[in-house]
Amino acid sequence: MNATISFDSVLHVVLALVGVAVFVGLNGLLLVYAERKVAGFIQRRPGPYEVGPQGILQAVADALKLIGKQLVRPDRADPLLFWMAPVLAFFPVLLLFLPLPFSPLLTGWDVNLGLLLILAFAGFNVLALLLAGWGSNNKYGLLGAARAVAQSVAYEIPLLLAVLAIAFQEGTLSLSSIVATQGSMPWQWNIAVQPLAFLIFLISALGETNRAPFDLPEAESELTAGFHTEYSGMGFGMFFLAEYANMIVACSVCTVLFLGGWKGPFLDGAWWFLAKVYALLLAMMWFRWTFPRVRFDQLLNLNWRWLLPLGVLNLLATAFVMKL
Amino acid sequence: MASIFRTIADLWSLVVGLAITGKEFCRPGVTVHYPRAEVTPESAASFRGPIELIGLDKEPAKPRCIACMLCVSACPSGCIAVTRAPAPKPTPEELKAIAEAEARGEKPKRPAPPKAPGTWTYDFSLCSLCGSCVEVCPVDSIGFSNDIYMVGTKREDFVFDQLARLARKAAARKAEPKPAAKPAPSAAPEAAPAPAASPSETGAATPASEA
Amino acid sequence: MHSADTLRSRPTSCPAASADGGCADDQIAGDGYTCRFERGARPESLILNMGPQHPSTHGVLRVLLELDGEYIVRAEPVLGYLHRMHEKMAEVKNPAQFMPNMGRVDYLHALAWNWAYVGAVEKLAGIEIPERAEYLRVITCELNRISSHLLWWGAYLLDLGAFTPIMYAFDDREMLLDLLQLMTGSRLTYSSFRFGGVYTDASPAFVQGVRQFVPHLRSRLPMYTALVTENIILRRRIEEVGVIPPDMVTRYGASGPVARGSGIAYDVRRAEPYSVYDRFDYEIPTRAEQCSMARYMVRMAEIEQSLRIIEQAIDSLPEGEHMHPKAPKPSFKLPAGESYFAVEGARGKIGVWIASDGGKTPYRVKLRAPGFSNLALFAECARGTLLADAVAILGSLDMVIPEIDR
Amino acid sequence: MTPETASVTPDVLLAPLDPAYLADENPARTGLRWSAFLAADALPRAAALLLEAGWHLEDICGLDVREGLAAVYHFDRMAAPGRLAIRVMVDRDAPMLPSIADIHQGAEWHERETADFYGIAFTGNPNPAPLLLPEGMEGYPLLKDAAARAPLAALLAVPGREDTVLRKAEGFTLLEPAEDAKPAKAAKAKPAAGEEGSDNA
Repeated sequence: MNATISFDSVLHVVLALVGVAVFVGLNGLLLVYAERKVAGFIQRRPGPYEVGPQGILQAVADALKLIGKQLVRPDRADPLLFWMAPVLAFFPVLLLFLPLPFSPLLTGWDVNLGLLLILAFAGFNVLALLLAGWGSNNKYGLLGAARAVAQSVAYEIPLLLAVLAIAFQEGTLSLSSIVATQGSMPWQWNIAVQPLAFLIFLISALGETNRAPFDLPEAESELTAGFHTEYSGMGFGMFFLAEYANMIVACSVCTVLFLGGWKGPFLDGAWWFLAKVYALLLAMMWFRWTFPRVRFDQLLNLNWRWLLPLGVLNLLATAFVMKL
Repeated sequence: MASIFRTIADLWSLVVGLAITGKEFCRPGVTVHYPRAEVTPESAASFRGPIELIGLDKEPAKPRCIACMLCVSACPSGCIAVTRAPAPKPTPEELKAIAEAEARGEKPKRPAPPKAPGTWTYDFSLCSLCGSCVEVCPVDSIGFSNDIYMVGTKREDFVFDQLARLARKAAARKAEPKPAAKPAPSAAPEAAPAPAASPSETGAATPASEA
Repeated sequence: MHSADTLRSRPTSCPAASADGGCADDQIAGDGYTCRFERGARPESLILNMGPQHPSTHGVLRVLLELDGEYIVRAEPVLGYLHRMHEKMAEVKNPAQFMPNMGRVDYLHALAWNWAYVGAVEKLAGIEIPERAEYLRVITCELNRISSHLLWWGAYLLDLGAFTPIMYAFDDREMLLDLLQLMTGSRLTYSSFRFGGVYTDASPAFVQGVRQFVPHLRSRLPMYTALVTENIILRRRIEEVGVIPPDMVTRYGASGPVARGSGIAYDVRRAEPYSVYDRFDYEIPTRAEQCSMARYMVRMAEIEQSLRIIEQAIDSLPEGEHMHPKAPKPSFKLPAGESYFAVEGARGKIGVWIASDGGKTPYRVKLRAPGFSNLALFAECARGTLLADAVAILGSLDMVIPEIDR
Repeated sequence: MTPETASVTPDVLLAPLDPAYLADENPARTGLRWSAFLAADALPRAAALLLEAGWHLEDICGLDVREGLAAVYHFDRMAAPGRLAIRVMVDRDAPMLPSIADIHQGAEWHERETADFYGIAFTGNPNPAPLLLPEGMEGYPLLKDAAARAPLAALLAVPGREDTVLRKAEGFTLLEPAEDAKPAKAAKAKPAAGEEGSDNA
């Protein structure tokens, strides 16, 4: 880390954190709305429609409702762990946005270990899910938490392997440098060089963010709501926001690593970055409303039997090519 | 090795699925958006909604019902309650005749109660819409309405005074065919435009005016 | 061996309950079923009450599970949350008055129950039915079977985590309900068969609607197959899961798609031919795999077979009355005697046994619900599977709780 | 189950159990193919023989009649359809029957249901808890008042049933019409039901 800690840089980070919080909040609303509209259109119904024109304020109304609701804690739940879990799920995610390069200028904290930072802080999420499941003293919650831990731990490995392949290739862990080395045209992006790593990353990201078809920690037809069975009001709201925030981070990292970040065929800028992130998010929603859920052992099998060996092979191949 | 290829082929099914949902995404919705769009009248026509009384051809505000009570006994849920209309008050001449008859020690000839219901209440909250009453009615005085969008906020909303309902409906129908013309100064006073009249008010819609 | 006394008194809510209703310390609090279940459980296992409010127990079924991790060591369904004592109601109402109940036993295939009861009464009282009514019964009952299978299909996919198929199924089902509304006046709890015929005659709109619907649904089925049946995730979820060997089918008296999914070509429409089913050309789909996928495939094939039956029936719909002129009045008295009438419902063999002493109301009516026997085998079938498999197995049995509890 | 066992009729199958009554019925009239009266203690043996021959249990119906309680077991075969009703009389004062749930596992729930409705105890049922009715509920809903009970014969032995009695033990009087069994009414209603009943058009 070469940045000397000055007042300026601290101010920059604080401002960035505020900006990120606003960004995450707004995106939470937007994505909830988008998710429901996508579901509606895929299922040939209008989706949210009544609150505001085309139901655009539905997410706001929902958020207000969640904020206004009483926070209920089950009688025998552990108060500390129970309330810590949603906080722990949500706030560390904000940090993950700091190193993301939205554009060459729009970066919260341009550190040369940005990738590492994201991967390190992403681990907090699983802790939060574990605490939520354990702390709520609910059997479904416990099963969900157990699933969450096994799933997160497993899927972090292929994720890392995919990321490592890019890091090998680029020789840096700074996200903005990774974008900088990619060209403007789609065939100059890393996805053209590393399609396998991209696929592994995408699937692992679905697993890491507990999105369908890998939404096993909360699989509602099996575990009612899994780890957040007992949460109401904003307790649930925080998990909800954290899930969407995690999705944005995962898609952002994917954009940076594989899709050329802020670069595009014309007019480079943050809007290219956002367009790619939202396209990936839409794809994630598309998956959710199309596929059935996998079974837990299949989820782990997919990881250990397919993604992990493929990731290692890919890494070896990358290393071999780089050596040449 | 073969299994690897098969797995890859299997994964194609996921792409096919995505293509289908993607295609459906672009097609227009199919839901009927209720307050803005309603089920077509043709579609509602065959719907068996809460039962209603059917009026006489000549006097649509008066039911064909002869208060035979067959529907009351046929109903599996006991949701129909009918009482006979009371006998009309004897006219002065009849009163005189009765008094004379009594004086003679004969059985006086009192005016017979009309073959018509005095009250006709129906509790839709108990009804299972089986149609037993419609089928047993000897004078075809009961039919299904096709009221699809009926709502209520309390149980009492679904206890209907059918005579009042019939009168309201008849009045509404009377007003309908000539909307341009000034509504006839209601032939019957109870046919006044009171669409949400309370049952008790319109209960007087069919006083035993036969006598 | 228990003495007669202890067996006659119903068990109290909890064998280990203290005076204030609480359980002993070493037992998890719960009602009698949980406490009884608790005994003999391994100390390290997890006792989980799945239901009565659970997204995939389809209503209010409760399943007590003993879990080792996510593996099911033991399962015990607990019924009765939707019990309405239809059999008692049958004893206090005359046959015509009991008919509305038949729309509410199995609300997904109400017309089959209509038919079972009407058939039993007609058999007992020797009531004849006009041919046109027989055809109309076949057509509406088969339409209803399709609507039941479509709803099952959507709900099953919901159990397996796919949210969209149920909406597509409802899209098609809505057309079916429109058609059935034309014939019966209702959209779900039909009470439209009558002793000696059917409630309404088929209108030209109905006949035309059915003719249009058959090719429409046929054209939709390939989409269902491509979206769901061939989906690799679905296949991996339900293939070789919940294997029910034929001997298990016999031991539990299971029927319908559960039996046919185990390779037993048993269908009441063939085994005890009733009405005019023997005039139509259709197949009894069976699968040899015995797993959940086999039951899935059987139901999907049955939709096609039902379409075939409807097509033939609507083409050969005879003219005539829809009610027999000598059909009895609703208040008629059942003659003394007994009769058992079985029909093939969407879930299997529906049987109605009526015993009458010639009084105003039947002396005893027994409703044989197919789901009751089908669900009974769940405990044995789910042993050793994963929790997610239990959901897949429950769904593949196609339960309708009101029918099971009656 | 082999094709040979599938063709064995219940009269041969149940012969070793010495049924008090066994009749060949007309399914067009009653939906039954055979009916039999068995002693309670012969029930498990009968169930085992039937299972071996490929029969499955359809349902168990309790019945409250003047002679006591009764249970009717309906069996059917998938390979060669035909319904068999096995009737067993139960003592009203000590209503007990042996359970067949260890043979036909599906019987467990049917027995528990019958226990709920009639208070018949099935000894040997693996889980004799209430099935459909709540725990601790008083009374048995399908039991009838003494005045409302009909004799068994009024239900099962109406004239014109056209069943061929294959076996009848000495002293088996359950199906003899009782004096006050309203036979006139039954007889009047029956002729309307011709050979071509409702069951096959």
